Amino acid sequence: MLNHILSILIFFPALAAMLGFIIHKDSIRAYGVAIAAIEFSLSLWLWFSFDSSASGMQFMEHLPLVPAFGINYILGVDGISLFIIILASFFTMIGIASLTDTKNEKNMIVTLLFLQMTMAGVFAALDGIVFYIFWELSLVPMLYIIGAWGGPLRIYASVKFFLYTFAGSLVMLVGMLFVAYFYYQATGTWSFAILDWYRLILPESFQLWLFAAFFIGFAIKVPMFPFHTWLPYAHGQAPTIGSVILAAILLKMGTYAFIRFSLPMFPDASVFFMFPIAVLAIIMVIYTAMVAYAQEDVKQVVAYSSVSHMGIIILGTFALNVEGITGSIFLMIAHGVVSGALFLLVGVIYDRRHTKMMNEFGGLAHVMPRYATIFGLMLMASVGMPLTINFVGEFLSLLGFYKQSHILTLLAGTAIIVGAIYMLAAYKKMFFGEVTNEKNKNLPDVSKRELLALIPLSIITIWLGIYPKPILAPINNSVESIVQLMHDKSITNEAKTRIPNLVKGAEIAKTSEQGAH
Amino acid sequence: MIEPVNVSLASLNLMTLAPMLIPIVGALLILVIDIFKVGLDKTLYVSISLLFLLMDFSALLGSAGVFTQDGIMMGVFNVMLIDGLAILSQFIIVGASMLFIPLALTHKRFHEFSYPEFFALFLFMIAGFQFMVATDNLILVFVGLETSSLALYTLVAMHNRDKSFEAAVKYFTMGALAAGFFSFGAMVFYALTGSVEINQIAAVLAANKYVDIGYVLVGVVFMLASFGFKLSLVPFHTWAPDVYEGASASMAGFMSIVPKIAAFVVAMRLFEFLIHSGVAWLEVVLYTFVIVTMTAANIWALVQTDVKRMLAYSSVSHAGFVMAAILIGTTQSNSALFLYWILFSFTNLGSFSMLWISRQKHLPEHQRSDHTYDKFAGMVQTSPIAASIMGLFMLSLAGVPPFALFWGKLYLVSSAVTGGYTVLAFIMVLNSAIAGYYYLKLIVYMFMKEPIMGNDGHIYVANATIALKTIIGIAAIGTIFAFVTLNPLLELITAFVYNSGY
Amino acid sequence: MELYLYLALFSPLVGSLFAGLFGASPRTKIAGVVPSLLLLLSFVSSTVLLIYILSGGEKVHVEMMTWMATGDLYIPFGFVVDQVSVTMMMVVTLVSTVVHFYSIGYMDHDKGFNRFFSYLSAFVFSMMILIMSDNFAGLFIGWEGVGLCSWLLIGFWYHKESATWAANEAFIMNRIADLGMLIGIFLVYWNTGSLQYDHVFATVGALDKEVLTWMGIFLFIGAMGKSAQFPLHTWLADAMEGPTPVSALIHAATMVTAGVYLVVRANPLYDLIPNVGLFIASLGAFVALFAASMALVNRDMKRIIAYSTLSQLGYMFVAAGLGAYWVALFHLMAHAFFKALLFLGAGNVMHAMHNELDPFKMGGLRKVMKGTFIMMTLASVALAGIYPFAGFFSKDLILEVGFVEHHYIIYTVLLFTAGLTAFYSFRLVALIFHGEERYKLFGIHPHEAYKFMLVAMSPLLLLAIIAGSFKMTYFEMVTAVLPATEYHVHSTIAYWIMTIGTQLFVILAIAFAYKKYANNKVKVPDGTSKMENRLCYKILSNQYYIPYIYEEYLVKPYRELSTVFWKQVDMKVVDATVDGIAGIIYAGGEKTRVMQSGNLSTMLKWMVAGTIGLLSFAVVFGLAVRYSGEIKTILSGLGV
Amino acid sequence: MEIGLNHYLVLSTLLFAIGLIGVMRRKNLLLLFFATEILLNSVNIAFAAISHYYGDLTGQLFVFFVIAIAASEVAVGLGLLIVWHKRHGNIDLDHMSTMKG
Repeated sequence: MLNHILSILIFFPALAAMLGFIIHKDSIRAYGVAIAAIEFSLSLWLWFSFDSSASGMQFMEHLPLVPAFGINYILGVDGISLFIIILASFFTMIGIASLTDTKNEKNMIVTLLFLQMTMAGVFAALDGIVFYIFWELSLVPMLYIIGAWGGPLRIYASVKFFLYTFAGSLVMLVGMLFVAYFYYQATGTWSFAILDWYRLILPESFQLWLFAAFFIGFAIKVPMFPFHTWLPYAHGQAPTIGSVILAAILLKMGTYAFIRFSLPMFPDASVFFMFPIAVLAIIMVIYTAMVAYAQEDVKQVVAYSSVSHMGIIILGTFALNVEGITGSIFLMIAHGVVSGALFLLVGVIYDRRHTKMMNEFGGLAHVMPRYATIFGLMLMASVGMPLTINFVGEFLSLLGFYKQSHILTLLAGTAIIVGAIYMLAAYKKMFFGEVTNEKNKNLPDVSKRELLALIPLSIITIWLGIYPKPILAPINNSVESIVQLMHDKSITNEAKTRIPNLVKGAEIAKTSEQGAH
Repeated sequence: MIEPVNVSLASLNLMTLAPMLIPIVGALLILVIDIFKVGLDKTLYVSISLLFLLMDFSALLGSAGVFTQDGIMMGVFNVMLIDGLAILSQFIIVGASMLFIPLALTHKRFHEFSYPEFFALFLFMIAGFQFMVATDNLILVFVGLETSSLALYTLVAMHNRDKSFEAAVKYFTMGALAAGFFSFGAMVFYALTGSVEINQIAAVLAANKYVDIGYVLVGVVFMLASFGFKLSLVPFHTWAPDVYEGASASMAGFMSIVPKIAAFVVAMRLFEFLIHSGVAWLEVVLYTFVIVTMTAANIWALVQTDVKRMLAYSSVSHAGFVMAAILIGTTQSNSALFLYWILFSFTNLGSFSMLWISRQKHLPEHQRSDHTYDKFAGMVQTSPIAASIMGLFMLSLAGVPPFALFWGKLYLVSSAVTGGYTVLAFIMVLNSAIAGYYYLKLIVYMFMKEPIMGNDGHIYVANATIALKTIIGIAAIGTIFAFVTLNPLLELITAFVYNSGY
Repeated sequence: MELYLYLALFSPLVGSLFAGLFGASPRTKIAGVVPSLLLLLSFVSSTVLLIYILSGGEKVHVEMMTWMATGDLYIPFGFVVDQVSVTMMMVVTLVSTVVHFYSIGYMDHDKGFNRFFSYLSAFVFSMMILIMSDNFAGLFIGWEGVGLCSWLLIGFWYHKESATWAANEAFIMNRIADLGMLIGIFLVYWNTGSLQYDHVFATVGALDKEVLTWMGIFLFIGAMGKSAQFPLHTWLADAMEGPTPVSALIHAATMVTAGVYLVVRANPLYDLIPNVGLFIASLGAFVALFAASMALVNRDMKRIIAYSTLSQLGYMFVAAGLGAYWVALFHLMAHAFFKALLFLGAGNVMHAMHNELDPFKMGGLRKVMKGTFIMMTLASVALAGIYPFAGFFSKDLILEVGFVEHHYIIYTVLLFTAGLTAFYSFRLVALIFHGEERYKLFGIHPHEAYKFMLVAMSPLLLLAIIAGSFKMTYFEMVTAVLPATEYHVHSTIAYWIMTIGTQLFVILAIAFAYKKYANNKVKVPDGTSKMENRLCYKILSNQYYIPYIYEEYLVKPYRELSTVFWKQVDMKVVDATVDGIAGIIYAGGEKTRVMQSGNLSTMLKWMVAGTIGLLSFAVVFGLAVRYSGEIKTILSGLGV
Repeated sequence: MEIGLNHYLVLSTLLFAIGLIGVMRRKNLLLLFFATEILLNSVNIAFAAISHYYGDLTGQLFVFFVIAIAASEVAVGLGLLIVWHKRHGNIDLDHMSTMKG
């Protein structure tokens, strides 16, 4: 079974979703929770059987799909993808468990299970086309979730979300076709296998164009400034569960893809574009943080804060060294946990008041102390308080990028300031002061069901903040191999110097050799 | 004294005619039956048609077998040309027709199906298309083209509604003009080369090194205009939306697939040798046609309020998309054309069939057309499965993986990439993105809006019978599981196309 | 010894969690008593460690577990108890134990009693991490942790707008500085390859001077925030919105001195960059004077003490900047005792006066609050630096450092500031405890605090008096790790002149303060007196208009810019572009759909037009091919 | 003046042009059909001439097919026209635009 665990992880929820159609309405939630729990335990099992000391792909599966055109069904996980898969199944589980009364609950749960399939697929795929399939397919359930259960502007938001991402990824698809063609030219066979592509050394000019093509697809997904405007709408209109999964997992696809595709395939282009991208990332950090500060809707604050945090992730990725990339991957997980939790928290108050406007609230700390506490914890995690999960990622990402540019890191570091500004302002508006609005006087505190989702997230937030090693170590191993690959593949001198060589011995040997001459 | 013509039957190679003769025989049989007994049920005629089409299909399988062994066959005074293109396109023509003919078995009674002539004409039309693709000779192309077109005009008109007649008249008139263009084009080529066989024309033109390039281009212009009409390239497309709207949904679906593949094959035979001979003019013009057709049809589809009309424009856009294959002109692109069209036929037939089963006998008072978007609002609440299937077809048309059309797009765009048409590749995918909007619009209506017309969901399946449902099921399965058959299909198509010298 | 280390470190955490358990329940004494006792345990453990260190023990170094490890980066949770950290531990645990016990009385009637103790103990825990960590990252944990607790505690009365505002201000301002700190840490890591103090300070000598300078500057920026140095000082005065014990513990004794601690801790680094040191010292001297000047006219009891704290922090930085790290640390310690005492006394007064903070509305309280009166007077005496109180030993030493190091300007500034310190301290004492009982006008009936609160304060009182006598013991101890420079004015006569001169100057200032404010003529100012309308009074009482400038030129523009970014840029430019592209495409469809007029005649015309278009293009092309030779000649003639 | 191939071709082209103009200008369906007939027959002339010029029968073969097809076209066209006239009482193109956009 372990040989096919990835396929099981991907298709089990989809099959279960199909069966879900025949389950009776009343028991669908129990069914959904059960399926998601099984899925989650499977993903945990994956973790336990994962060899943390190995850096390569594990649990590889290989099945020819269209061999004539080099498309194969190849799966595998390494330290980079493993934890995002676990996170995805985790969020699906608590998302279904914490679902508050929704109309058409059955459709919702079935859709979520389909979404889980696509999420697992994206992160486990090792073939460009299979990756692309899941990548695109993930749009559909999310489109439905936003469009069917969203707010008043839901259709605009969902269509915008779909088309924007769709357009971007089509450009990326052309990029993939080019890479496959170059591979064909180099070897005489078609292949879309990512691991094959890794072996391809392209001239710098090709790399630049291809990098740009991939970049558009990924940047829209992330979303990077200036492609980010779909996100506030999507988040603003989506139901709680939609926002949670969107923020926690779907956005991570973009940053993950940068690490999976752009960096190892185009090391020289990565170096070439490092500074422009870093500038964009900094704009994301500062500008969106300021926009977040101006918001009146608490959910939009969290939405824009997501963009802001994604900026740090991008920055860490383009640090192009082990510290930065490891940090950015960790931050993906961290941001998933924290922003997911924040969206859940916003959902809690939305369920009670059916508004997300901050000026409707105030003094909630009096009436909902437990809620205020958990919100406070997540807030602190979001602003990167040490010993919370976010700090580890942000610290490592910035630390990594500092190696590349001091001044840009300084600018990006303002994240910790501007982040605190909007978050604290929002918290103050909602929780502090006297209860002025009559409607808020008798709000019930968080219920047991809500705690069911929030407590585990709080525990993870602190536990991984204090002891990130179980996650950090496997990530580190895989990242080291990628960085080494990039160093070995790079052509230009600049790339060779910017991307560290991890094989210390070789370097020493080389210098001594030079000394001998 | 003229020598008596002495022709051995073997040299005629009548085998090559067999696939065309079978539907003709079927059509005649239907007419004969009608002479003896009037008012037989349509199921009989459907079965007969299906039977003959099946026979046709097996005959094609036979030809395919021969082709794989012996290569290209000529027959009947070298008029017939059975190569890979002919066989593949005939497979598509006959296969799609087989899927189409059971759509006559509707729940509601429709005027045209009560006439046996409908089925006879249909089979004649199929034969016409088959002739069109299985020859190199412009005369036979013309005959095939007109046989099928005249039958098709009649079939459209037989739907017996005001709009159908209007559509038929429009289609017919423009078709007549196109026929004029075709014959004029053929005349120019004949004048230049003294031959009406495409390979002869190519040979003569190559031999005199295209000295009369200006006149060649005149011929090409008229051919382009003629096939532009058939393939609905902008600005020769204007009939398409009106005819699709006027015809019954099933007929519209048929029209979006079968006539076009026939025209594509002829266009491929006719234009590719010119492109390969370095006629830059044609390359520029085709490039323009491809882009304009894709884009313009897309933006017109955006603003439609009727689903069928939207699908009409979408078909136009798809035709433009596929036209790129002819422009690129590599083995990969030509294979991509067939692959794309096979996958497209499943999906498009499916989506038109979905419209067909939701077709009411009479147009309700407040409805301007049969299939407005409003009609589909909130469909998921009353008939979730139908809505899901329709959504599936829409996603496939939009090119969302892993559904059928995605693979076609993938391969076609890839051929653009390998053929060196980078910009074209990007324009193609961006057009797919624009197209996403109008397909999504239907999904939005079905899944995200509240029902507007206050119905119980019956209207979505008003016309449904087991037969129709089966066809839709086949289309749906074909759409979802396309990737399973993709590899053998691709290998087969590539081999056929390659061995035909394209 | 490791056991004691862990006890000292983690018992506050246990206390915090324990009190946190009661967070949502109504107040219960046990939530206050248990954390206090646990802190006592922590204090005792610290004492054990101190004795161990004093008796010549090796420093205690433990590595609990790995925190982060990736690439070459390795950060453990490591803790070290050496001479420096044990000093800080003693200060922190002692003051916090006192404050905890005191708070049991002070917060007696507060709804958030349990919560308060949870926060307070959490603060102590963070502070212990800060001082005990053996690496910069651990320091940063504590650094941010105390910031968080400070935020929680300043905003403890979250229903008050001013409190929450002050809390956010403090947090954000600290964050600005923390960025500097973070950058400093990055610099340290990329240049030394490690964040462990041992390793960093061992390799720091080999580094480029420029790198070291940047390192020193960025780390010091971090220190500036926590220690509220100019220009990041405004939060400290506003932080007085928090409960008074918090002010005593966090904003006087411990957290604000973290910056000094950092500089002391990083002494091997700062020793190498005397220029930065000089800058630190100069800034310290400036802040000392600057803060003292604002304290002169302020009418808020707690703010006066806060400015005094600020001023004293300036002294400490002077010492640290000039390389007299042990002196800085010594003053830090002495200051912690008397300043905490002063604050707790102020807390008693506030209690008595029903949270009235304006000393002009008090007066004559010595009759009802004898204990508090004595304590605050003695604490002020210590603050003023009168022999033989603690302040004399530590503060005069800093003056001597300035003199001996030949920084006479700094010396003069500090001397003058010492006079100001004495003046404002006793202005406060005089206004509160002497003169006419003005509070009666406001119908307040003051009463002395609980006896056990006074008892709790007494250790501080004792230390404020005698701490100076530990000077030599302390010196011998810390110089094991800090540079052991003794600062003596070489000429004995000069020394005596300086000492006695300083003392006289200070006493004169005190006398002046008493003369002006301890009489019965003091009125509650109503904005009409001549002094209040003077320009310099206005400048001082408005804190040099700095908060105003910040509000007007930083906060408001930021807010407005944010709105502009959202409403104008994001919605009207970025998003509008995206929607605009979609809109153009859609409008293109709407505009051109008339082409499909539905008229057969038009359709045919389109077809013919298309054909003719193609035809003309073909003709042009054909002609161009035929005459290509000629065209080329013409074009080349045109120079194309 | 001897009538050569070119004359036939020019005549054919002129007729074709007349046909095209007719196709564009006529609003009466019947006259429109006439125009299309002119189109086809103009081509016939050219085919016949070219066929003669080359001494090749293919062109004349084509002519016969064109004639046959033109005839069947007329049959279908007139059929449609009659039905339309029955239903609407006119054969004006301008009344034939219920579908558009």
